[in-house]
Amino acid sequence: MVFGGNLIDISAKIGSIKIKNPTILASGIMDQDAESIKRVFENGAGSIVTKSIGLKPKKGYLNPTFVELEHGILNAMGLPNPGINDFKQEIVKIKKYGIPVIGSIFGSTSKEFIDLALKMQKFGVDALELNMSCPHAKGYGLEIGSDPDLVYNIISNLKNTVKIPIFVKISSNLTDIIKLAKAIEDSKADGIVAINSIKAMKIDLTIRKPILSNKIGGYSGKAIKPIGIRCVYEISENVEIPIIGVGGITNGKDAIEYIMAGASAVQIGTGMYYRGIDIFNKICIEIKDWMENNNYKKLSDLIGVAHI
Amino acid sequence: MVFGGNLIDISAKIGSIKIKNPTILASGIMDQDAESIKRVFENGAGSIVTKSIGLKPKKGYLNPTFVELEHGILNAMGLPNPGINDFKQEIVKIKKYGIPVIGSIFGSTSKEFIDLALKMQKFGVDALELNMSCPHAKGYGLEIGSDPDLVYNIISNLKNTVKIPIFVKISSNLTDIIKLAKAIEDSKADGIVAINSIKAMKIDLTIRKPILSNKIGGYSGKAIKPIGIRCVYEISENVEIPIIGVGGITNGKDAIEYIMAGASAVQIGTGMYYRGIDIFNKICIEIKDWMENNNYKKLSDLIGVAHI
Amino acid sequence: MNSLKIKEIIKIKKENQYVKTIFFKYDENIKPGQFFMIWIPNVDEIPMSVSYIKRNIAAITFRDVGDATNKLFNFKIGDKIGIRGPYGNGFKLNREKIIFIGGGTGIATLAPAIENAYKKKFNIKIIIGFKNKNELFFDKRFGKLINNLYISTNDGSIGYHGNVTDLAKEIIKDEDCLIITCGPEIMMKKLFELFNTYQFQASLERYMKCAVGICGQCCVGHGLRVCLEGPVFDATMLKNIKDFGKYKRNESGNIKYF
Amino acid sequence: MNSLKIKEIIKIKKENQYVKTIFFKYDENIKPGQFFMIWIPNVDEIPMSVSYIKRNIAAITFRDVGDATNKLFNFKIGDKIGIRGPYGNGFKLNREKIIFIGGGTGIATLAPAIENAYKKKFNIKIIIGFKNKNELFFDKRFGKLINNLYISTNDGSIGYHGNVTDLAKEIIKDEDCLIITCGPEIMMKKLFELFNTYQFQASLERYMKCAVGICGQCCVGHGLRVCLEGPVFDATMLKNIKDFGKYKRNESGNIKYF
Ligand SMILES: Cc1cc2nc3c(=O)[nH]c(=O)nc-3n(C[C@H](O)[C@H](O)[C@H](O)COP(=O)(O)OP(=O)(O)OC[C@H]3O[C@@H](n4cnc5c(N)ncnc54)[C@H](O)[C@@H]3O)c2cc1C
Ligand SMILES: Cc1cc2nc3c(=O)[nH]c(=O)nc-3n(C[C@H](O)[C@H](O)[C@H](O)COP(=O)(O)OP(=O)(O)OC[C@H]3O[C@@H](n4cnc5c(N)ncnc54)[C@H](O)[C@@H]3O)c2cc1C
Ligand SMILES: Cc1cc2nc3c(=O)[nH]c(=O)nc-3n(C[C@H](O)[C@H](O)[C@H](O)COP(=O)(O)O)c2cc1C
Ligand SMILES: Cc1cc2nc3c(=O)[nH]c(=O)nc-3n(C[C@H](O)[C@H](O)[C@H](O)COP(=O)(O)O)c2cc1C
Ligand code: FES
Ligand code: FES
Repeated sequence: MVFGGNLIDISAKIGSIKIKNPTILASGIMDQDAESIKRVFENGAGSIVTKSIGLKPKKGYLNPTFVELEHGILNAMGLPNPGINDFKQEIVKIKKYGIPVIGSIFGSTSKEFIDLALKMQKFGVDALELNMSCPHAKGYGLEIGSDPDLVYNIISNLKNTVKIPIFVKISSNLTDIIKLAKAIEDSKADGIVAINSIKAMKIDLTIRKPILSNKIGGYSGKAIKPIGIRCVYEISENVEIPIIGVGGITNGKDAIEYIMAGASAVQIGTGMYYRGIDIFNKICIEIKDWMENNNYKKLSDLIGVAHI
Repeated sequence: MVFGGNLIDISAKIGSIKIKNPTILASGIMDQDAESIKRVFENGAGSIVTKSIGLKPKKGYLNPTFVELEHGILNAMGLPNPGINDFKQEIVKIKKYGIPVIGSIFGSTSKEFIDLALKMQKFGVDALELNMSCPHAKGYGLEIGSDPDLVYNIISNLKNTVKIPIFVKISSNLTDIIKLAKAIEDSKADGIVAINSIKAMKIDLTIRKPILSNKIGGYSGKAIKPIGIRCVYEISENVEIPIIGVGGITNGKDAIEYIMAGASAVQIGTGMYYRGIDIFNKICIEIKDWMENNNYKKLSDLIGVAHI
Repeated sequence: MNSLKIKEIIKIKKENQYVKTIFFKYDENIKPGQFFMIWIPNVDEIPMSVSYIKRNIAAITFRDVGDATNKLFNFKIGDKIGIRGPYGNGFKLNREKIIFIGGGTGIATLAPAIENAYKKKFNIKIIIGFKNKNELFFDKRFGKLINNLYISTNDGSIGYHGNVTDLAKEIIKDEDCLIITCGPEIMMKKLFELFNTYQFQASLERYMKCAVGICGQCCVGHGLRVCLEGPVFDATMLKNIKDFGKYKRNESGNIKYF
Repeated sequence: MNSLKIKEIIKIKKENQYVKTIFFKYDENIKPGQFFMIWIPNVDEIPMSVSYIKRNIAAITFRDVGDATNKLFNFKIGDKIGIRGPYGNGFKLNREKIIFIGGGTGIATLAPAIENAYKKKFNIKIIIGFKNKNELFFDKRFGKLINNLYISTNDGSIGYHGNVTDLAKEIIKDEDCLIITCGPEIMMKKLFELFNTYQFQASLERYMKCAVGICGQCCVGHGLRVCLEGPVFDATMLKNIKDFGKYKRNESGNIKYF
């Protein structure tokens, strides 16, 4: 409705993907089954990224896989997932519900990525997210995503094989994030998602041991936002493809900060822990309120303004 | 005094350097002049690292050089320092006061490091800390400290030139911290200091710009502790030389966590902001209290116990 | 913040050959029906209902079924566990007439709610079922409170011969009462079908990881998190949880039918 | 937390050819003598004393001396600045008889303390010195409060002909009073020597970066941070600050003698 020019447009576009608002559910958070995904969507998310899916069912690490910290949370789930074949039924349902969905996949070779991507495409996802940044999975994730040549090859091969847009999720645990971002752009990927959780650890003093069964985990939540903002800013200085900002977003202002840094949309994970499942609706309202108070009409006008 | 076996020994040893307690003032915090350093020492620090000193006076970046964040602070000072020659008088005074002092130096070439190191040694510092990790200084710091071969060469050359112990301060902004740590050990350095502040950014929404004049700064304080702990743990799994833990320490338990992760001593920077200049005394008391409550007698018995 | 706390075991009670209760100091609020994540260092972290809520003390009561519970079973006084929580919603004692129906270790989950209802002088009945009399536990604890304690065993070695649902059918007549149950899901599902006109609350178990509602591992029905919106669900919700009594997801998220 | 806030300029007052006051909304506590770090986007961040403290409004009064102050000088109503603070200790009005001595823009720093002392009905005298009458400001503001306002100019174009220390020598007789001063450090040092038996407070200026006591840039004497333990130091402290009136450190930390 347009009343007195009061319309505030927070729709977002990531390459060819259009979504009603810029808040996307981050991979690994309440996205293991279609019903949960539907619930998150009904709570306002503009789109959803699935849990990262591999070829075979994977149990992940033994508990403890989660530790709450003072300024964030630490997890080392170990990429648990039901495997691409079992996940078909979830995607099919999600698409039946009409939810724009991004299928997250992880593999250890180019061939694995292609197998997964083709299946995801066939099941009907709107786009792919390549998880090349899981901070604690051996042989997957960051172990792949820290080698720009390997990343370039995997994506190039994929781009020759699948038609749907490919976003690549990267880590901040890199000496040179710009080099990787450029390799991703060169490989013709459709967007970069930054950042995944950050390698970190919590030791319990009484037990005198790291709490996580995998010892090292991924740090997410409020504490990591300044690092994510920096990554998005640096990437956006150096590549033209769209960026999706992730890391520590808990309110509308956090989302706008990412957008000003250069993100076309944002993902929210741990924020759900701090503010509940309706964090998506809340953040959309907060974005609109802020835009209204500051006389902005189109959220997309704010993309990357911090560089000017 | 030994009363009823109540003695709690928190003295620390980093290679050949012995200090009365494990708390060391981190580089860049209230350590620009001898009198400030004396004050920090009188407030309980076991040792002090000087501001990072270069060959020539350096103004550093224009303000804003400092931003307070929700879970830490962000700074981009730009390595301001009076230059090694002017700094002589400070070192001479510090040594006159009998304070164990570690001279931090930064350079852009092996030759610069050698010039600085020789002067620091002549002035009388007890050890050197090579700043190879400043997250925001162009041509210095992390730009050098992310290349294991270069790091190896610089340190090897230094070890052939100076006699005092050499500690190397590294960053967490690395794809492979273990590789760097091993190169440092191979170069015969006497210890590793981890971590420096982490590359991060804060954008102001109203002004729509990064606040720091240098845009990117170093994130320090509470938020970064889990990352520092992980780095120290990973390094200590892979090298034998002593480690000094830094990053987000604000109380005795934080210090003990670093020690359990493998640190022989700790440095404290931003903590001073949260708890005042007497944070060193406070932390020592807290360490002792904790040890007493948990029936430990020697702090050094706790070094690296989280690996067992 | 709700971070991990390390607790020393201050008392251990062997309830029977397979079941033990472990006590530790705890002085924050817990609602009957809530659970802790229990960290057994070097082994696992598992969800456990709170089975005793006293002024400064809490306890968990568990059956030795695998690695983690076995390690716990062999713990001594002074040994340490990590706890985080309490998590979940807990039971709502929103009727004055309550019938508690427990099967196996599910009884541990019900115990604090039973004691609470007793303290409130509610009109309560308790029906608990076991395989055989060697598995019996908490019968004395409940017997002390009320006379209306009904026991069933599958082999008839004590009490009613048969399963708890059959016993329940015989006992429950009063439509005006609230049924609260915890036990094997098949049992609860059967009760739910039998007493489908009753007020009903069932405490569910699902594989849990984060226990704070973000990993999505424990979701049932339309995205309900057993760790957060559960573990206790009432009749209205249960009707919409089509997994109830039918299937669970394993650690990988694959569906496993009961 | 004391993070940066963005403020809109709501009023600008030109005090004279070189000096302006900028007002913005502010409703938290400020002690007279405290300062803000003022961010002028794209230019610099500089320390500025608070020159007005009203219920919902604060202000800074500054001289156009360089890049940042020049940009500020040309700001219009509605333009935005960032502020963080208030920082520092502020003055202690711990005597009923106070003589305020200000030189140049140092007067801005004294103004809120003067108004406070006036409100408390203290017995106050004000001595302010300028180069010449074109530099005069706040004379009306103070003149409204009290009669005991003494002005000096170096060229005698108004008031006493000479510098403020000479004027002070003529006026101050009563050993029982507290002297509070802010102005060029050489001037303050001279006053401190002249009135070395008096209660004395001086507000110092040093190059500032963090303003919260960690970077060490502003340290004087035995490691005293002007941003935190200062900017106001009393006689006992000043005696131990051997830099006082002698030297400052520049942005690099090199010593520069006055
Ligand atoms: C909310 C809740 C409350 C519970 N309360 C009690 C109780 O009071 N007393 C009691 O004896 N048992 C209780 N359980 C079950 C208890 O968690 C399992 O018995 C325990 O995890 C077994 O672990 P194990 O390593 O000994 O056995 P394993 O051999 O590892 O597992 C045996 C079975 O236990 C279950 N299990 C294992 N790990 C988990 C996990 N992280 N989350 C959920 N289930 C798991 C699985 O179904 C598995 O098949 C509860 C479970 C839930 C979800
Ligand atoms: C606690 C304190 C309170 C002050 N209050 C006032 C006031 O109320 N009114 C007023 O006009 N001035 C005040 N000043 C001085 C004011 O900060 C400088 O005039 C201003 O920084 C000049 O900046 P510029 O960019 O315009 O000039 P520049 O040309 O950059 O500098 C001119 C001189 O200003 C000083 N200066 C510059 N940057 C800083 C800095 N970050 N910290 C300290 N000094 C700096 C230096 O001595 C420099 O030589 C105060 C200073 C301090 C330390
Ligand atoms: C419990 C948990 C599980 C996660 N699983 C995945 C995953 O499977 N794949 C992935 O790419 N990222 C995963 N992540 C990372 C998030 O998607 C996100 O990048 C990160 O948490 C930072 O965002 P946040 O601070 O909003 O949580 C996971 C994060 C958490 C907390
Ligand atoms: C204001 C400031 C200045 C710093 N300057 C230096 C420096 O000159 N050299 C250096 O090696 N590290 C410098 N650091 C990094 C600290 O020494 C330390 O490694 C980092 O802040 C993490 O520790 P913390 O969380 O205890 O502050 C600086 C940090 C801050 C906050
Ligand atoms: S266990 Fe993670 S959502 Fe319930
Ligand atoms: S300005 Fe940094 S300590 Fe004072």
